[in-house]
Amino acid sequence: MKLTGQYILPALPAQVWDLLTDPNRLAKLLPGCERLDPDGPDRFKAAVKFGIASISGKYAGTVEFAEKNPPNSMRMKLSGKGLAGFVDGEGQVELTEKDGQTELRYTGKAQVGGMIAAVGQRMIEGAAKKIVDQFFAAAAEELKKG
Amino acid sequence: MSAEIQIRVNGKSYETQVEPRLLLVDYLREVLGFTGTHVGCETSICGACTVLLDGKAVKACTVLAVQASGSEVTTIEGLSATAPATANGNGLHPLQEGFWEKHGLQCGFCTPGMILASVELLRTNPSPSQTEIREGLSGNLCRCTGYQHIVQAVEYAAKKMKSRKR
Amino acid sequence: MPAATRYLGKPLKRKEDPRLIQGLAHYVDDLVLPGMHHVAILRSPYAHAQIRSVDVSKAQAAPGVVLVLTGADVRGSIGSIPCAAQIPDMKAAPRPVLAHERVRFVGEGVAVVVATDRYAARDALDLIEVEYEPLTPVVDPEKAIEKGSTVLHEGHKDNVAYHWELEGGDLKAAFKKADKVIKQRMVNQRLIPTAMETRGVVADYKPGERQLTVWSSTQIPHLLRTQVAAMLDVPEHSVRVITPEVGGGFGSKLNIYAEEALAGYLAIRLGKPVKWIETRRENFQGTIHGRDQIDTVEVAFKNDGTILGLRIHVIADLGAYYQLLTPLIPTLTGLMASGCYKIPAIRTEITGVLTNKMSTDAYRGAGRPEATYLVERTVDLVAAELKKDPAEVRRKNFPKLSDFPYATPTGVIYDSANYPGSLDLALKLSGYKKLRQEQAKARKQGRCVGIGLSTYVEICAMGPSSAMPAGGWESATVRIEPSGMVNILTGASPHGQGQETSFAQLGAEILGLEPGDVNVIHGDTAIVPYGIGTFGSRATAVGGTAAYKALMKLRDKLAVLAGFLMGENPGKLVFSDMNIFSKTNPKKSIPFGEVVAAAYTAKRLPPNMEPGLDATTFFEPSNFTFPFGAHVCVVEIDQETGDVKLLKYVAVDDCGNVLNPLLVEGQTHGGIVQAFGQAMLEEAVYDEQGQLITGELTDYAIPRAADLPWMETDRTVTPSPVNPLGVKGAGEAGTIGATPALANAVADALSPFGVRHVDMPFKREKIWKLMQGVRAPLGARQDRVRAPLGARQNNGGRRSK
Amino acid sequence: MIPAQFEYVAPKTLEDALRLVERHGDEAKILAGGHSLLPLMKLRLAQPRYVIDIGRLRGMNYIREENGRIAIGALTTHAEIESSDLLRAKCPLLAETAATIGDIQVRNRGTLGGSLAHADPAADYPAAVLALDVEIIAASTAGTRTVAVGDFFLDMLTTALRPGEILSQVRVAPLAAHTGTAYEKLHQPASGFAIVGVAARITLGKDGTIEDAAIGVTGLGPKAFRAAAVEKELRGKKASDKLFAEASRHAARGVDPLSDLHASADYRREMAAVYTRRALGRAFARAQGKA
Repeated sequence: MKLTGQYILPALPAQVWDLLTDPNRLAKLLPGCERLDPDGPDRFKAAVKFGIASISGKYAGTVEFAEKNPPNSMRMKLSGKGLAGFVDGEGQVELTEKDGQTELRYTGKAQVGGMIAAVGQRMIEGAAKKIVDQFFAAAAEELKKG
Repeated sequence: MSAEIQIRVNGKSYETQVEPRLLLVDYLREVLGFTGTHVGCETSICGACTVLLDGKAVKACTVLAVQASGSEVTTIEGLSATAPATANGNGLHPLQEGFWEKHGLQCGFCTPGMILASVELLRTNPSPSQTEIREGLSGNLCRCTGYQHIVQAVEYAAKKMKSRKR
Repeated sequence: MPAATRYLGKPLKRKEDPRLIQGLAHYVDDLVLPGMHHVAILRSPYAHAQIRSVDVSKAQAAPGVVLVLTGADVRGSIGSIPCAAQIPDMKAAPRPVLAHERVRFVGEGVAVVVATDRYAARDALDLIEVEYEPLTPVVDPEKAIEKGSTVLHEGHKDNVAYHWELEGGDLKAAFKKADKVIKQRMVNQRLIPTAMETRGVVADYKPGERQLTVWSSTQIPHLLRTQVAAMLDVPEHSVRVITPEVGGGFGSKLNIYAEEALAGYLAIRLGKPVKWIETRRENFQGTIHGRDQIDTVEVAFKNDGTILGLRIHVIADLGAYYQLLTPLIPTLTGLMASGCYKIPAIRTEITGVLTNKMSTDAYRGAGRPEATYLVERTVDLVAAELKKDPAEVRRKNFPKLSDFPYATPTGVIYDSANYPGSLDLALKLSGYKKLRQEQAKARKQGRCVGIGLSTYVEICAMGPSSAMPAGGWESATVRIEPSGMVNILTGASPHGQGQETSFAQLGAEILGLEPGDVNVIHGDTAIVPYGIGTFGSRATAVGGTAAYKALMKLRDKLAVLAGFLMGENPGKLVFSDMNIFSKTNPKKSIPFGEVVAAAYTAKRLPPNMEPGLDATTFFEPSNFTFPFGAHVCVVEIDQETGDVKLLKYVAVDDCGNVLNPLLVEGQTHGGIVQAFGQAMLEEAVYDEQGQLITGELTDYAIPRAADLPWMETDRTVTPSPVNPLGVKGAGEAGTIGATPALANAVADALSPFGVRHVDMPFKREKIWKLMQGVRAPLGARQDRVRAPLGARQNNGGRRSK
Repeated sequence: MIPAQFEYVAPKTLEDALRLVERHGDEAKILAGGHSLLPLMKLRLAQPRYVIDIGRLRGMNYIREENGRIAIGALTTHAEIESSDLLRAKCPLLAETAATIGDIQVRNRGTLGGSLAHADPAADYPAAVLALDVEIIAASTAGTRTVAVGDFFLDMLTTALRPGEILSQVRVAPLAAHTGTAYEKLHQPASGFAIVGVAARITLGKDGTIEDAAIGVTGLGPKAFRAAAVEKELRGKKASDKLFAEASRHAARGVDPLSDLHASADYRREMAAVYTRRALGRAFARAQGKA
């Protein structure tokens, strides 16, 4: 599954960068994130309780940053595993300044396996979009707070 | 975690302590031993688990036994007037007869559900056209017959049931 | 077969039905044994991964759990899954019953839980912790054989399982002589057999008797016994396999599966009966798949439509491991590449490829639908290229009646046929000429209508033992009991085909009894002599013949005895109406029961006659049989949505003589509808990571009643010379003959859009896309009020009153 | 497929049910007919600690006229809606839509309230209730409130129902004069869900101009929506096949269609236009008193 999108975030790229790479603040933005603990350089262990309405489950996974080029671009790797299956995602995040705000573009691929792949076909893409939207909406909120 | 349920199945009452998560189809098959109700897909697509719940066809794989408490269930075993029917077929329900007469089954696995869904169909539409039969059975999959003989079996039963009423 | 018959060839109602229509039959899941435990299997969510660790401690401690085992725990105790197919230079790809070290497809078993309760077994699966290290999945078979691809199996240098070639005739000359050559790639997609009953096993071990009984939903009880005994390393005579009622197979139960050996192992180890019932998702992920070939065909032909040669290359996706016949199936495509045509030169080259998917194996038709599809599509391509009627191009290439038995360049000998006869009848029944006129009219009105033909031949009645990995004969024992009741024991264990009825008809006919007097027993290795099983449309032609021969042996013995008792020449007796009559003096007769009783009381027997009435035959056929037929259909495509509607279907099949036409009709209908499924709906889809995303019946569509029109079926009868019954077999004709007819109709419908070929399944979006960007070549506007073309939609014009 | 364990409660009155829903919060799921929730629980994608079975609540299963509107109890099954004479006469769109859901066995169990509250992006009802401008009544221990359907569907599987609320009733206005409705659906061949489903309602003026038009679309995006752009193109114009065809092209405007195994986003977008046109054509014919 390919994921692409763009968001305007109400802060300068440097501030957005700080937010995205600060595990403590990031943990608050990731939907359902219960814990985000360092696990090596630019790598974090995550415990996420994720749900949309009736569908919910706990996932254990990792978040990784690579090819960091502050405050312009980086690669983000996400992986999670739970009873319902696993999710692996990798994408490129680009930040550019636009009128004192940041335009964030991401392009990536996500792979879903296990039960959710076998039965969740018609929901997966919608769910992925929803999570990403939630994440950036939360990021925008956080940045507004300054 | 358990709940007490009271169900009438094929005319007989049962009171059982069950786990709330117990599916009606598992209750019928595994607790009461009515194994004529089959499990084919578990996703309420194939209709092999069709039973009559208070006279209406439902897919027993997607009903909890606790939901059926206080209700009346008819399975394939309870459909014939004198279950089991005699060797020459006396006592068979007209639909059972139709499936036999018209070779409406091969492996037989979908057949109980197919027959009970047909009971529902003829209850609401006693003289269905072939198109209506095909559409009325859209909740039941058969991999053997190609459906044509099933359509004829239902036609046979419809005719027979009408003539009986007269 | 006798000319005038009482039961044979008659549409008798089935004897097996009363129990099935009343819910009184017993499938595996209906069996309950005292103290029975339940088995659940944890399966890999990864297509390709290294297993780093498996922690079963939490599961083992869960309530109700009796035992949890991993692949490492059982690897020394249970042999790997057997493959009976041998192809020269084939690489080995055996599958362990539970994966250890590495998993190679989504759904491969990793650990097994035994619990006292089915729900508890399922709960415990969630408590097993497996750490996987994902490896690159190999999904696309064409990429799998490219250099540098990840290799599935240790010790292999690449993912090519084997190369197989078959060539007959002078191909070079054929292509040199040709006026034209067409090349076309065709994909025969991966299918999921989807028997309505999933697989299931119950196993019980009696330590005192050292007897393991395995109840399994299988098409091959005896082969299963031999193989399970070998996998568990126990003597074969200590294993008994029973097939209870089997809820459909279609080839998917013509196999030896991990769970059959596992259940046996667990029953022995625990000393408790165990039951494992496959879930539908397990069935989709872990029961064999069918087809999955990428075929490239080049055809050399003359301007008059004469086909001179075929060059075929097949890439066969075998999946990750071999099941029982996995590597063999594609070779049947090569064997049947001549279709029902006289093609002087044919070369087939097959590359078997290993990928991170479930194994492919025999699915209804098994290799022959692929052959028929590529040949029949090719004939239509030739017709389209030459702007000739496809019926004429077919006729042009049929062998003459005097050519039979006809030896193809692929090395098989077609037993008997009348291809023009079945084509003519199909054209007549369908009103083909008129259909073409109506099609032309419809096109002018802007409607997208297609007519499809297929003429097919299939190889059936598997078969002579020389051509079969585990023997091609079949057994039958006939026992006439002292009361005069007859038991026929057949090794061809059925699963819906109705042998209990058709073999009873045979017995009643031969012995002059009622079908109710003849009982058919099958599917119990402790009772029935060793048999091969029901598959490859063989049950009647091979199993039925075995029963016929055993019946004849007893009839002959009874005739001698009756003659002795009556003082009549045994050669001049007739068996009829429960009596044995003198041909010369019909008033002279003796009751059948009296003769039987005499055989058992043994007080007045002819000299040297043994008492009792019991005969066993192992029938070895001299050749395969080759049923054939012609199908015609009409489809209409909704240009706005791409939706393909089947409007009309006519099938003329020739399966030789028939024992019960009702059963043959049922087989034909079912086969056609399964072909419809392949053509229109079905496709097992793995994504690029090897996830099976058609994982349940909520995403894998099989035909429903409302998808189909009334099917008109008829038969011609060309008896087979291969067996004394003259039967050929009817189980697979539908899936073989119908798929190309449907595909040809869709290609015909799309031809005004410049489409030459489109791969199955004809899903709406795919068809819709082909019509986009092409200016509607047909009349402009779509009329929503449609005159019925070729009449008979769904209700077939036969509205009930 | 076996659900994980849960505690089961089957309240007898709505008041009891509301108290339970309030007490257990998001640890509880509400079970009506079970045809949305049980499949998820069997897959263990949903593992609620409590299941509150409202299927036994009395007085939640009805279709009746109240103050000039038709009130439908949340526990009314699809089959009951499909076969209701009252609905067939005065609000045929709901009956027509119900008849396209799943199969008869599913329609005998599944409920209107359950389906709406679940808000499956491919469910059929959402298109119809949007086109009908229904009101949704949500009950809680604090009383009831009315939610306009336009505010009800928020996102995939997400509605405006608040924690502690139970959808208790749907209210719909009877069909106005010179009004026609239709539901057209492209079904997913395996599950029967809507790849695209379009419900149309058209009211004609005396001169044949379109006085009002409402189009509900389901299956296309994460939630069902009103095709406002199509409606705008239609209002005040003289109905014709050409107008319907042109207006329908805007059916997917502003929506980012879903893409899955069964239909790409492009195909869904195109089919939204086709099915909108077809629904409009049929609704128009009915508004004229034909068909």
